Amino acid sequence: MEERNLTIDLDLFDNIYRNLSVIWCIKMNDIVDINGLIIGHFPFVDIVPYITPFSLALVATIVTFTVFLAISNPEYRSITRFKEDVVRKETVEKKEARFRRFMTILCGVALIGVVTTGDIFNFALFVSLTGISNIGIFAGIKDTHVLDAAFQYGLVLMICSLPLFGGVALILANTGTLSLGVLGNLPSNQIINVGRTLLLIGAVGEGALAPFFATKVEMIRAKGAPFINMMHLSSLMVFTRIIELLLILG
Amino acid sequence: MGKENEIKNKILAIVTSIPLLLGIFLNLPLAVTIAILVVFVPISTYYVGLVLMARAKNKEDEEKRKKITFTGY
Amino acid sequence: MIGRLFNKLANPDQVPKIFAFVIIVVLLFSLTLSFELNQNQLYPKPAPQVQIELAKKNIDISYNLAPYNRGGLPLDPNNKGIVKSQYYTPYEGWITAYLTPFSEWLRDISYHLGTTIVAHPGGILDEILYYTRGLDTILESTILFAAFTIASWVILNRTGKK
Amino acid sequence: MYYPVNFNLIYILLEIITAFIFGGLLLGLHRKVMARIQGRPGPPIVQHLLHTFKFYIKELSIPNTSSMPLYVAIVLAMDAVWILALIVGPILGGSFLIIIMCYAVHKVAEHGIGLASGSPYTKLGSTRAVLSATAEMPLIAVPALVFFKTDTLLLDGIINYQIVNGSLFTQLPLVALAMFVLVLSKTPYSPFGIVWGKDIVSGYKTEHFGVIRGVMMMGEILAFFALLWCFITIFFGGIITAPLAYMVAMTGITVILAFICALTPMVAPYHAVMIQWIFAILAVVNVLLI
Repeated sequence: MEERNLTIDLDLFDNIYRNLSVIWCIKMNDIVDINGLIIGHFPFVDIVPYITPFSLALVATIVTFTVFLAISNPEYRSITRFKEDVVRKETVEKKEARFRRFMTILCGVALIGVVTTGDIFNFALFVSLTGISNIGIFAGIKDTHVLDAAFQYGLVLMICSLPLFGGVALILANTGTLSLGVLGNLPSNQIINVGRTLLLIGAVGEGALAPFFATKVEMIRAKGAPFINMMHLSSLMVFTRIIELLLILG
Repeated sequence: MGKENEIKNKILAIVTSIPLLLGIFLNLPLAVTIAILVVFVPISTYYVGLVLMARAKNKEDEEKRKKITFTGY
Repeated sequence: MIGRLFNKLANPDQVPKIFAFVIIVVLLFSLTLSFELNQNQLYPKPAPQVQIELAKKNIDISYNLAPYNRGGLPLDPNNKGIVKSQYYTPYEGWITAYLTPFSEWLRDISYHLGTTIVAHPGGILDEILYYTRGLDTILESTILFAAFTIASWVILNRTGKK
Repeated sequence: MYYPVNFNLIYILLEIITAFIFGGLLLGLHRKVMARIQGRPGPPIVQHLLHTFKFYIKELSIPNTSSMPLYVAIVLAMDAVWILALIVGPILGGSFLIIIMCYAVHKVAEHGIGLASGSPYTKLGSTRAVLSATAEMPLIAVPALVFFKTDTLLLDGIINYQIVNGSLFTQLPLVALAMFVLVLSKTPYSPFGIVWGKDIVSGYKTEHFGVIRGVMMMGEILAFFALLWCFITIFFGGIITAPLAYMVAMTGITVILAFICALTPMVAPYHAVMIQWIFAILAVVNVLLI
């Protein structure tokens, strides 16, 4: 199987890489089967984002959410204390809210990168960026319970960089390309499958999905509705995108 | 909710339904149709709902009902 | 049994350990597979040692830069380097190939921004990376800066500071 | 696949209204069947629709503690996303991934609705929304495993495959079961409905009433209809093609769902995640075996 791959590659590399624009229009079988018609692509030199109905819908969603979450004020919490006859309204401090809002916007920008990029190395980088901005959203909270969970989530994020970049590296070493447009046409083999598994584990850890959900559930008990909602959005969008990516690789 | 708010809601309800009416009378391309439906259907239902709510609130029987409940206390 | 496992997973302290364990299992499994590199994607040059020997034979000074020398004369527009690129670009093999869209825009608007283009992320600094991919450099430094921002904010606003 | 350049807006709008009315009737039927199983007369079948319309003329008051544009916008987002799903699914026969995305955004919206009001009850509901999302997202990704069988994720392509090769329900029964569990978890009073359980007042919906609640209920009706449509199309696409057949099938599935909802208790949050996750693993095993 491997040898057959190599012979195919020889043809591919000579003909296809030189005429990428031709490929993007005609030979993107897998992507077309999964996402629908490719409406267009941006031939930026090293990163080739392609537009399908799927990515358009994702980008529209993320932009809308980011705008609304960025302009929303954090909610109030009414708190009564023992021996006090007043109901206090507590909210996120202004300084803290500003920092967390910045991190929310950064996370939104990174998410747009995650869903549009047509290159798996850039995908891994963007996912790391969403992860780090998620940690930023929770770093400002002065609540030990939340911070403890956020610390554990940070550990998972750091571990995640191994499967994410390791998976990408395996795929690159085996096929010699990072471009999804070309990878969609290559047949799958064992090494690619291992790479895909690693990518999936990375995304699951990044989004804190089951069975590693405990950290996220503890974290989102914090204050500051719009910012926390961004974290949930980012993890689910990354998961949605990774499904597409894994199927394209297959 | 004051009087101004009600007028504002009415205006917004009309403004947000205009694209839907446009889409009915003109033959727009598919992408535009989808965008109009996805964006303006929820918003216009919301504002139409607000206008309906204000109307229901202004009805006389509604006022009477309120009086009865308050005297009931 | 399953219940006990799930109770463990519900505790945030245990999650990183179990996660790491899962990765170890997958990696151990992958070690049993046969790894093959794609020969066609290796850099189209002789191996470094061979390069040095060739240089000694031909008394070619440039070969002393063995693995980093990609051929071609500096500042000679007619002599392109030998590269095997992933993505097609008309400036392939030149030191200024693979600029980011922003750098391209800088290049187009003025004659006087040469050093700026070279120095900003996404310019030719990432030439060292062999794959010469402009946006990666920006992204990597963005991640780094985001981490620095968080760390500095936490330090500046820590509670209980003197 | 071929996207027609011109598509009539009236046609799509009528389809959405039909989905709304029929979905509302289905949820009413669901309540009726549940009541009959439990030995009560139950409300009339149109009750759920009337309920939705009733909220449109009820007073809307926004809590003082809420985080403002988000409180309204996120409810509208819930509607918008299912309108998109209804356009992409039944009308265009587009990519199933877009419906996965719609589901993801629905979970985000549930979370946001709960957070935005600032009430502790809705906060509990939204925490549970996150908890259930961690299990339901893998579950909805499971039908993506259909891709390995059919080599396409476009709903049109899946229907064509089933017309040629017979229904997928017989070929991938466990994947169908996983999808069914997903539909079950979106039904009211279901064992997996931990986000709106009555043990936490009304979950994330506690603070929402008036017009906003009406819009929210509209979104939920559309979601129920869209998920049922997806389930039938993906697993029975070859057999069921006519609109009338779709209606009969949806009614049948609703009755089955009502039986399950009436006869099972609500499980604890962590157990819900556990059970759903087991179904997802079963589905993956099913695909690997073939």
